[in-house]
Amino acid sequence: MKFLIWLSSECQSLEEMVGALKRANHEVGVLLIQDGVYLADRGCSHSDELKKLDVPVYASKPHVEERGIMDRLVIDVKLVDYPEIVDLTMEQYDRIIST
Amino acid sequence: MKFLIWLSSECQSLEEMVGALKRANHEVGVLLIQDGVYLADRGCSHSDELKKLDVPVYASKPHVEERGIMDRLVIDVKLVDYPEIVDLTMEQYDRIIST
Amino acid sequence: MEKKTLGILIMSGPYTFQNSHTFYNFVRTALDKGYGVKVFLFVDGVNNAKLNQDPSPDEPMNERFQELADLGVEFQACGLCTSARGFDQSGADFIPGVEVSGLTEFAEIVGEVDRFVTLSI
Amino acid sequence: MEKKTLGILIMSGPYTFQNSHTFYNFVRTALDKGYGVKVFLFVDGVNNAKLNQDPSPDEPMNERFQELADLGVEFQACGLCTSARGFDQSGADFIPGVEVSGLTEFAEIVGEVDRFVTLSI
Amino acid sequence: MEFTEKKVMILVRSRPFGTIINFEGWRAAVGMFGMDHESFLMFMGDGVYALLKSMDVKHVMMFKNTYESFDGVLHASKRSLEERNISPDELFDGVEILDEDGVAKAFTENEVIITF
Amino acid sequence: MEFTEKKVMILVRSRPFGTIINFEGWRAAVGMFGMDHESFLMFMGDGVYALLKSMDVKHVMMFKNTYESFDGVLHASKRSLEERNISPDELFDGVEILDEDGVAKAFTENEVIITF
Repeated sequence: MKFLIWLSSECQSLEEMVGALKRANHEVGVLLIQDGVYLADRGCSHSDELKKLDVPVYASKPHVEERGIMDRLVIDVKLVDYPEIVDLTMEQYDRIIST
Repeated sequence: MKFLIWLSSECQSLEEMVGALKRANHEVGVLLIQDGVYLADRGCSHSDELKKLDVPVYASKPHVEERGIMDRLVIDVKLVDYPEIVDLTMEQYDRIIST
Repeated sequence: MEKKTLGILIMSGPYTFQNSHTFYNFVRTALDKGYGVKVFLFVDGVNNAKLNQDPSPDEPMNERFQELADLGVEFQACGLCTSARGFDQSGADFIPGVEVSGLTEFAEIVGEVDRFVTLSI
Repeated sequence: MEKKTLGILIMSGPYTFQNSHTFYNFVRTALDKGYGVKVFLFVDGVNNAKLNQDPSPDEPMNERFQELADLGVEFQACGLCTSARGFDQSGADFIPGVEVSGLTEFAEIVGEVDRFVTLSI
Repeated sequence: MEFTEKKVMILVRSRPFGTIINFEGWRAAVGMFGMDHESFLMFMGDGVYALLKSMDVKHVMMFKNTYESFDGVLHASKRSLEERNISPDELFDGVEILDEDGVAKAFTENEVIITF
Repeated sequence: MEFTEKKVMILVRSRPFGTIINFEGWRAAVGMFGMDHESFLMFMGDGVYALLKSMDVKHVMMFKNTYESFDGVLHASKRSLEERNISPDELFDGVEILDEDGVAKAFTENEVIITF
C-alpha cells in the first residue's frame, strides 16, 4: 500500500511513522506543504532525519518560492504545484496521513 | 534588571535569550504556563536545557495539575497560582518577555 | 469510470493560518480535474464560511468559498462549533451552500470519499 | 502610590486555544489586587468579544469578558481584523465596552502600562 | 463514492489542553459511530499525554465513556510513550500499546485516517 | 500610568507565511510610530526567515517601507541566523546583526517587549 504523509508544520514522530510503514514493506512518500517546506531547508536541524528516511519527498513549489528558500534546499525534493499535489493525493497514493 | 520569560508553548531560542541576559548580569526567571509546563516534564527532551540555565523556574499549578504531570516534573519548579503569577508579573520582575 | 471524491476536514479559521489559502487552491484544482469534493468545517474552520468578511482584496475568502460551493463542493459545518462562536444555527451567517449540521454528517462524508485530508492548526 | 497598570495583547480566539481562559483568570486576579488592565484584541483575538457565543456552560466567554469590562478593563479591538472577519465596525457585534479602533490606540495602550504580556498562538 | 461503512482511524498527535484539537479528536471518534463506522482511536507523538490517568478528564470524560461503551479501544504508540518516559502504569486502564508492527498494521487496516 | 513615549521592541519569533502572526509584527512595528514611540524590530528564532531577501515580500512590503521611512532598522540575532545557516548576504539590505551583547542590550534598552 502507498501512503502519502501530508506534512504542513512540524516533524514530530515523522521517523516513527514513516519507519514503521517502510519496515512493513509499504511505500511512503512525504509531501512538504506550507511551513512543512522548512523541513528541507538547510537551517532545519531535522532535515538529516528526513534525508535518512530515503523516501520520495515532494515540496509545494508555491510555498517554497514565497518563503524564498529555493536555493537553500538540502534535500532532493520534487517540486510540485497544485495539479501534481491533487494527482499525488487522488491517484498516485492510496491513503493520506496528514500531520 | 529582572526579566521574566512568560513561556506558554515552545522552547525555541530559550537558551539564546536567557543566556544573553544572564551573561549581561541580568536576573532572569522563567514562568511555565499552559503547554509551557511540559518543558519541566520528564518526557521533554529540552528539560535538560532548561535545567542547565540555572534560573528560577515557576510553573502554573492549575496547568500542571490538569495535565496530570505533577509527579513527572524533573525540574525544581516553584508552583504558582494566579495571585502569584500576577505578583511575579507586576512586582517581582521588571519586564516580561512572552514566548 | 466514476471520478473519485476528496474529503477534507478543516479546523483553522481564515487569515491567521495559511490553511484556507491552500484549501482553496487545492480544492479548486481538484474540481478542475473532475473530482468531487466534500468538506467538513470543524472548530475554528466554521469561521471560513462567515458572511461579510472584508479582508485585503487579494484574500476574498467569501468569494472563494462561494465559488467552490457554486461549483458543487459540499460544505457541512459543525453545529456546536457554530453556536459556540455566536453564529446562527440556521446557517444565516454563512455563505449560501454551507449546511450547519453535526458529526453524523461528518461521519457520512467520511463514508463517501476516496481520499481524506485533514487541515489542522 | 498609584497602582500599576497591566497591558495585554491577545491574538488567539476562544475555545481553540487555552489563552482565553488563562487571560480571564490572570486579568480577574490582577483586578482583585487593584491593578488597572488595558487589553488590545488583535488578529483572531477580536473573536473573544463576539456577542451571542453559546459554548459549553463552563466556558461562558461572553459573561467573562463582560465581567472584566464592567470591572473597568479597557478593551480595544483592531478595526481591520474586525472587518476582515465580517464583524460590524461600530462594535455592534461585540460585548458592550469593547471599542473598535486601530493600531494607534494599541500604541496608546503600550504607552500607558507598566507591564506588558503577549498572548499569541 | 457511494456511502460505505469504513474502518476509521482518529490519529491524535496534538497535546491536550493547550489547544482544543486533542479533545475534539475524542469527540470525532465517537461521532464515527453515528454512521456505523469502526472507530479506532490512536495516540502518537505528544498526543499520548492525553492518556495519563492523572489528567483532569473533565473535557473528555463524556466522549471517553461513550467511545468505550461502543467497545472502542484506546491505542498508544509504544515508541511515543517511551520517548516521553511514560510507563504503561501511568495510563488509563485498557489502553492498548502498539509496537512498530502494530502501528503499521493499524495504518494499513484503517481505511481513513483523520488527524487531530 | 500616564501616557509616556517609550522604546518598544517588536520581537518576531514566528515563521512567516504559515501564520499571519509574523506579518502582523511588521504592522505593529509601524503602528508604534502612531504615538511617537521608538520602534525596534527584532527577529529571533525562526522569525529570522522573514529577513531573506529572496522571500516574496508582498505581505510586508508596505510595512517594511513605512518602518524604514521612519528610520526604523531591522535587527536579527546572530546566533539565530547561524543556527539556521543563514548568511548575512542572504538578508535584506540594512539588516543589523546583533551578537549576544547586542541582544542583551536591546532587551535592556527597550522598555516594552511585544512578541509576534
